[in-house]
Amino acid sequence: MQLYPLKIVTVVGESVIMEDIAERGVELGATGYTMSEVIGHGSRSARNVGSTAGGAKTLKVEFVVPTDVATTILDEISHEYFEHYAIIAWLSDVSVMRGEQYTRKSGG
Amino acid sequence: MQLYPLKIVTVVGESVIMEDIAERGVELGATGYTMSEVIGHGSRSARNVGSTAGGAKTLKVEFVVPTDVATTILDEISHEYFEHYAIIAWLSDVSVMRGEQYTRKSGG
Amino acid sequence: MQLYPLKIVTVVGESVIMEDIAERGVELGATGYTMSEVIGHGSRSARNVGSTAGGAKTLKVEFVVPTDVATTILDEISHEYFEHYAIIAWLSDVSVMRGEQYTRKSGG
Amino acid sequence: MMLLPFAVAVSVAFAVPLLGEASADQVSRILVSLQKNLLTPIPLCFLLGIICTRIHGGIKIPKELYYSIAIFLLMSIGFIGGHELAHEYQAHGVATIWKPALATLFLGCVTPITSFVVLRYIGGMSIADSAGIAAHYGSTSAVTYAVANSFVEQAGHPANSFLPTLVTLLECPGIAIALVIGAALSAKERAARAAESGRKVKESKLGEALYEVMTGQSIMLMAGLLVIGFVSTLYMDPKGFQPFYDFFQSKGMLFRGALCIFLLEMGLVAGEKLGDLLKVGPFLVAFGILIPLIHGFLGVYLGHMAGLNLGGCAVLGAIVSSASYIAAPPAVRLTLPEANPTYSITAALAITFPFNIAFGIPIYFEMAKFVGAQ
Amino acid sequence: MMLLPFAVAVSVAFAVPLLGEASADQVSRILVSLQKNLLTPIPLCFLLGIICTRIHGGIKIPKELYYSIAIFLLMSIGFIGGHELAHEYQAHGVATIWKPALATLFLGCVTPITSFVVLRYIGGMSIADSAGIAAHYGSTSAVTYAVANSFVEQAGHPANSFLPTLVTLLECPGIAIALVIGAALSAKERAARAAESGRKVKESKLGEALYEVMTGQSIMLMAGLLVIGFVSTLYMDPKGFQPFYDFFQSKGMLFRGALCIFLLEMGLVAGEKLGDLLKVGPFLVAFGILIPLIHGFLGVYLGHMAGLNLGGCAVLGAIVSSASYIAAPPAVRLTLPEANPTYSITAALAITFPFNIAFGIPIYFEMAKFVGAQ
Amino acid sequence: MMLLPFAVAVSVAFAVPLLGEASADQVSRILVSLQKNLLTPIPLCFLLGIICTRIHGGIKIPKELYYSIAIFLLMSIGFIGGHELAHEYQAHGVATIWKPALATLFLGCVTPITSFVVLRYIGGMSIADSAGIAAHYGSTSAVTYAVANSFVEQAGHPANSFLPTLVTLLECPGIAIALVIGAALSAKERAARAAESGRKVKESKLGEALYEVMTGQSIMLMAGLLVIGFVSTLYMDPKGFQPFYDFFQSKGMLFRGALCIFLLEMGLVAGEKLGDLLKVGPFLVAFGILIPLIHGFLGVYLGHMAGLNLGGCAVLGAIVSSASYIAAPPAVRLTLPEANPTYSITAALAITFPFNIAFGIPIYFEMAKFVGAQ
Ligand SMILES: Nc1ncnc2c1ncn2[C@@H]1O[C@H](COP(=O)(O)O)[C@@H](O)[C@H]1O
Ligand SMILES: Nc1ncnc2c1ncn2[C@@H]1O[C@H](COP(=O)(O)O)[C@@H](O)[C@H]1O
Ligand SMILES: Nc1ncnc2c1ncn2[C@@H]1O[C@H](COP(=O)(O)O)[C@@H](O)[C@H]1O
Ligand code: NA
Ligand code: NA
Ligand code: NA
Repeated sequence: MQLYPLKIVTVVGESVIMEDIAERGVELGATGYTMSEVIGHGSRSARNVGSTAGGAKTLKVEFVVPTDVATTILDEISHEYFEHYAIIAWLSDVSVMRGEQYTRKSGG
Repeated sequence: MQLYPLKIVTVVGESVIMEDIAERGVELGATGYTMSEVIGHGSRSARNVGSTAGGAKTLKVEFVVPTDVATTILDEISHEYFEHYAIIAWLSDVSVMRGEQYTRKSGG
Repeated sequence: MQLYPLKIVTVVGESVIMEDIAERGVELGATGYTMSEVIGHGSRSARNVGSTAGGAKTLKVEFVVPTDVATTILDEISHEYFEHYAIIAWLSDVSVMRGEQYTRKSGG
Repeated sequence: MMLLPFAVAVSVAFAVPLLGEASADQVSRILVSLQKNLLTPIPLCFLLGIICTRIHGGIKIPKELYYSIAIFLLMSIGFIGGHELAHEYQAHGVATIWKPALATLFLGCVTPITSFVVLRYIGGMSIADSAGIAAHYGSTSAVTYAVANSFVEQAGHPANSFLPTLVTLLECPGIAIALVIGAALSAKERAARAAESGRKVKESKLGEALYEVMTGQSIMLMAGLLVIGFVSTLYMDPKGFQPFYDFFQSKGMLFRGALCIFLLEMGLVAGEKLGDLLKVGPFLVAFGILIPLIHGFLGVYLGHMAGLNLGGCAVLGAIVSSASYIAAPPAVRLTLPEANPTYSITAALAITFPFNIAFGIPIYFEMAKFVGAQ
Repeated sequence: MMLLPFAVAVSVAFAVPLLGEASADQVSRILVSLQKNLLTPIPLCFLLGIICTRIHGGIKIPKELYYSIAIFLLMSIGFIGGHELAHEYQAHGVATIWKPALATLFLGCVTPITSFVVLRYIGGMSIADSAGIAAHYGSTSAVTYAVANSFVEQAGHPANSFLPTLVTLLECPGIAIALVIGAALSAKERAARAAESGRKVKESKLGEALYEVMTGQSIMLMAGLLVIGFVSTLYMDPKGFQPFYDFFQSKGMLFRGALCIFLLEMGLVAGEKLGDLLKVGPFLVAFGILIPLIHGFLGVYLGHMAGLNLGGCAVLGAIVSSASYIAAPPAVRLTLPEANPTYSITAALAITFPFNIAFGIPIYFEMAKFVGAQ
Repeated sequence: MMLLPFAVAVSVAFAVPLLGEASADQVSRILVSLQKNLLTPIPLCFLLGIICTRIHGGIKIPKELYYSIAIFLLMSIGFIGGHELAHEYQAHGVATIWKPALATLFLGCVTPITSFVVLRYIGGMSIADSAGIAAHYGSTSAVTYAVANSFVEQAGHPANSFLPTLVTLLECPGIAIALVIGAALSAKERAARAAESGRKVKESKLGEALYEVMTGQSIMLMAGLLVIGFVSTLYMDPKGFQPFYDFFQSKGMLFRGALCIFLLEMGLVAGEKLGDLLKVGPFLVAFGILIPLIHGFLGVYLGHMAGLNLGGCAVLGAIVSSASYIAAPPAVRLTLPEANPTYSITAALAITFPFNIAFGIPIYFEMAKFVGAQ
């Protein structure tokens, strides 16, 4: 079994933008993503219009990617969404099983 | 884009106490939290009264915080809840986008 | 409060196999697991038969375990499931509160 | 309190025939009653749930459906309760209601105490466990009410119209009393332990937990809709009121059908808890069957004294005997964390609830005939 | 547009009696109407929801139940709308419908503009906030329609059969117009800011957002089921059609009952937003009450001109006055991210919606009588 | 097996008119039947779902609602089935039932084999893919049953009362037989591959998967409620039984209404799978239309031999022709992981299901007339 050092980019934010972000991540080089519904509380979470009747909709999306793709994704999010939307994003180190196949576009 | 080294405290436990824990984390210095519903299995998970009819309710909560706040939160949880409740908690390292704004009360 | 260095094995995959994997993890030495429902997109996610009417069912399962158990679990998954099923798995480092109790079978 | 020995005697007298040693007539009456009850969709759905879990079958009720049905049942009980109460009130003022209400409150105060005493001093359980279980048996189960009410209606003896009001009254006091007993008696222990560990005594969550019980979903929905049903019965014209009545009325198809699905899910869960019967031991199994019989008889008897009709006595018996498994568990978990929830939940859900659904309700009905209710 | 001052005057005249300074007769008529409306299950469930949130009570409606009810209500409005439209069409062709339809489209274009002008030039709010709120008030709320429709039915004056068609027409234009205004006026600002930051101007999401509004759940379900109801009324034999009619028909128990649970959840949410009333300030509170009165009167008046009956005028008033809180918020959030959603959602959900449910609908009904609708 | 060529011939004869080359009379009869079927809410809701997905519209049915409706439909089919079976049994014992039951079991064994043979030897697909798809077509779709049953009722020819019992019988055997074929034929391949990789042969999950099919949600709910409906029909008094009947009965509004919402969701999903039609290629598209016609005719013919009435033959044809998309997929995925689920699910859900809903059911109805069923 080969373990491959990669990064995980985790983004948590209001629902209106998270599908865009997931697709953007794939465009920028991620081979996929894993998304889940969470309940979020933060400094700007009142902005989340998902929280009208029917419940708080905050989404978390994770991308397993090489370092350069991680940086590109974070950069994009930081510039496009951070100012006006309730969002948080972070990077962590992981060792991925058969990880070479998640580096598809890493040269981009 | 600035990445800022911070900690994530992750707590997974039975539902009756998790809202308290989330609020306590904010009192102790976290600027927010991200909570999600999970299905848990552990040594004491039978204690989870959420698992009466209507389904297993275990919750996970994550705090992105500076090291000192992380320690304080874990300390509190360890003393207040670990003995009697089904709960697990861990700490990991992350690099947070525009992370300086999640250090609000870190001096406390 | 004692923090104990352990690993987290995270597995994300199609629903038909994830309960097996959770049980297998416990057999191989994990003291428990935390599972959650996610929405997954990857190179093989079309294989996920959960995605017939009723919605996409991808599951994520996390095991907090010592290094050797982590390796055993990943090895097993890599050989038993990776070929035919939509699945991704990774390893990360964590410091676990009162972590000694999650090492039950670590000698195995 | 001098009723208790009497209640025990009668309960046993009623339990005994079940074991096959009584007059042929009584046995056959009870058996007919049992069959009438057992071979109907509601208990059969419960049984299907148990069977499915035991054979690892694949039925999965989404928990949102379960919660939705719970909401509907509670609203329905409240709304129709308020509607009937309005009629009763218009006809008789509070004349017919105040005595049963008092009796119910009295039973809400007595049953947690009898439970606690039996568990602690006969069963030798810990303070926390005894108080925790007592909190469950001091409160009530709205679904047991719904099933009992269906039973007496099908038997042609509908209960007095204000029974839902009594369910609402019975929800809280028992939990409160048991938790206060538990907190008071275990305060010393805690203090000692805290001193030892060198940390300050944790503030108890008792107040918070009690507030949560009193403003919990069950009470808010039942009492809230009771008021709504009452007010709109008084002020709306009947034609406008009709569709709401049709939606909520308990004789209707929606209520019974929803109960079937609900009981199916409860069977699925009870089936899982059956595995815990060995863990909780024979004392708790006996407790989960005998205490309901005793409390049930108390309910039937006091109900009769307070003027309830045959159906009303039987239903009051059923709700007094039943144990809460929705409001009580989280309150106990927060206030008495040392208590082991496996005990209380197994007793309430895997012993008393099925016992009541299958055997208890027809027995309370026979008890009600026995005390002379009509 | 010359209607506006007139509308303002009449609205105020209708609002004033509420403050207690009008002719005894008018006051008492309105009060009776209010009581008839207020003491019914639908607004009372809304109130229960608000109370529950304010006292931190435990009612939790699973969001899947809420969404399911929303789906049912939208399908129901559409299906019955299509059915009635088919009858109307068979009887009169488009003769009775085209005028009200035009009036509705006209109102859908005017109301976002009046809202924007008031917010920007009287309220002094930012372009983004003004346009964002205007998008909400330019669209409509299907639940307000459902409640208004129930009200006029209970009052014995059912609305014209094609009102659901008008709801569908009113959903989109207002959002589109407000967003276009907002995008156009703020384009300059954005360009300047982008230049400053040295990054290229983000492409606006306007087109995408408008497409999402026009193919959103509300429109797809209402318009889709409208067509289905229309077609199957024309082609099915009535006996086969009956069960579908029974399931969806708005007079029936399912629709009213579902509305109760829906309003309960809306009360729970509105209760939370009440805390934001202080944040949004007195101007927005006044706006959230007065603009609906003005738009409501416009709706009633133009509805009357277009030949609607008494119930129809009142319902048109209600839907024109109401603010969207389902389709508009995400569209605004995507297109005008600088707008603070707390303003628009608090106004729509915590001010205008409760105002309409409790007071607005009976007032529009009186307005409709006042303009002579029958 | 000698029936097969005949079945093929007749099926084609029935398929051909659709292509416009048959006697005017037959064509017009089928067209009327089609219109009667197509312009009704159930297929129209399916169509709405497809359209919505194709234009990226916003309809979202919460999956909990979908599951809840599935549970209701299965319980309902079972319960009413049991009720009718009890009447049939009381009137005729097993005299009328055993032949259709045997015919159904026979069809459950034949259809997976015909499917496998066609896929493997005509289509040249892999063993795993052939067996996987065969498992889907050997089983049945309860929703197709429900729609077919609605169709024949609306056509004034209700099916024999014990058809739901036949649905239950048809669920499992086909899956079991196909999986056993697949496992047996691919065992050698696996062994070779395992030897190569140097790891021991994985134990097959066949036993486990078959057990999961036989105790899966569909079977447990349908068979369980069938027994419950049977028993309570025999033992309850009719008045007490009525509300349960009203809740579950398939003629009623709840069942039809729930079907509409269910089909809407299925349309949403089928719309997505339409994109995969290109991937699966023309052979599978033809297979997904022609095999149902052949199996459908076999069902109609044997049903007629076994004494079913006109509606009954048509419904048996529909369920035999239909492909499972609930029970089969996970069983196949576990047992034959090399099979590509895109093939089987696209065929079952995006080809055969819509074909049956829109065209198949009226065609089986005409076939039933053709073979002389009454
Ligand atoms: N300190 C934190 N720890 C964990 N999650 C956070 C934190 N702050 C914010 N979040 C998450 O990020 C979302 C947006 O945060 P904000 O932009 O601060 O409103 C919230 O809804 C939370 O889910
Ligand atoms: N080894 C483990 N790995 C991952 N999650 C665990 C583990 N042990 C326990 N958990 C989680 O922590 C919760 C409480 O665990 P416990 O206190 O052991 O019953 C469980 O419900 C699981 O969700
Ligand atoms: N690059 C990725 N980042 C995060 N999650 C992924 C990634 N690739 C795949 N996944 C997850 O793993 C599951 C299976 O992936 P796959 O085997 O590539 O179809 C998907 O459904 C996703 O939830
Ligand atoms: Na009790
Ligand atoms: Na409006
Ligand atoms: Na089949």
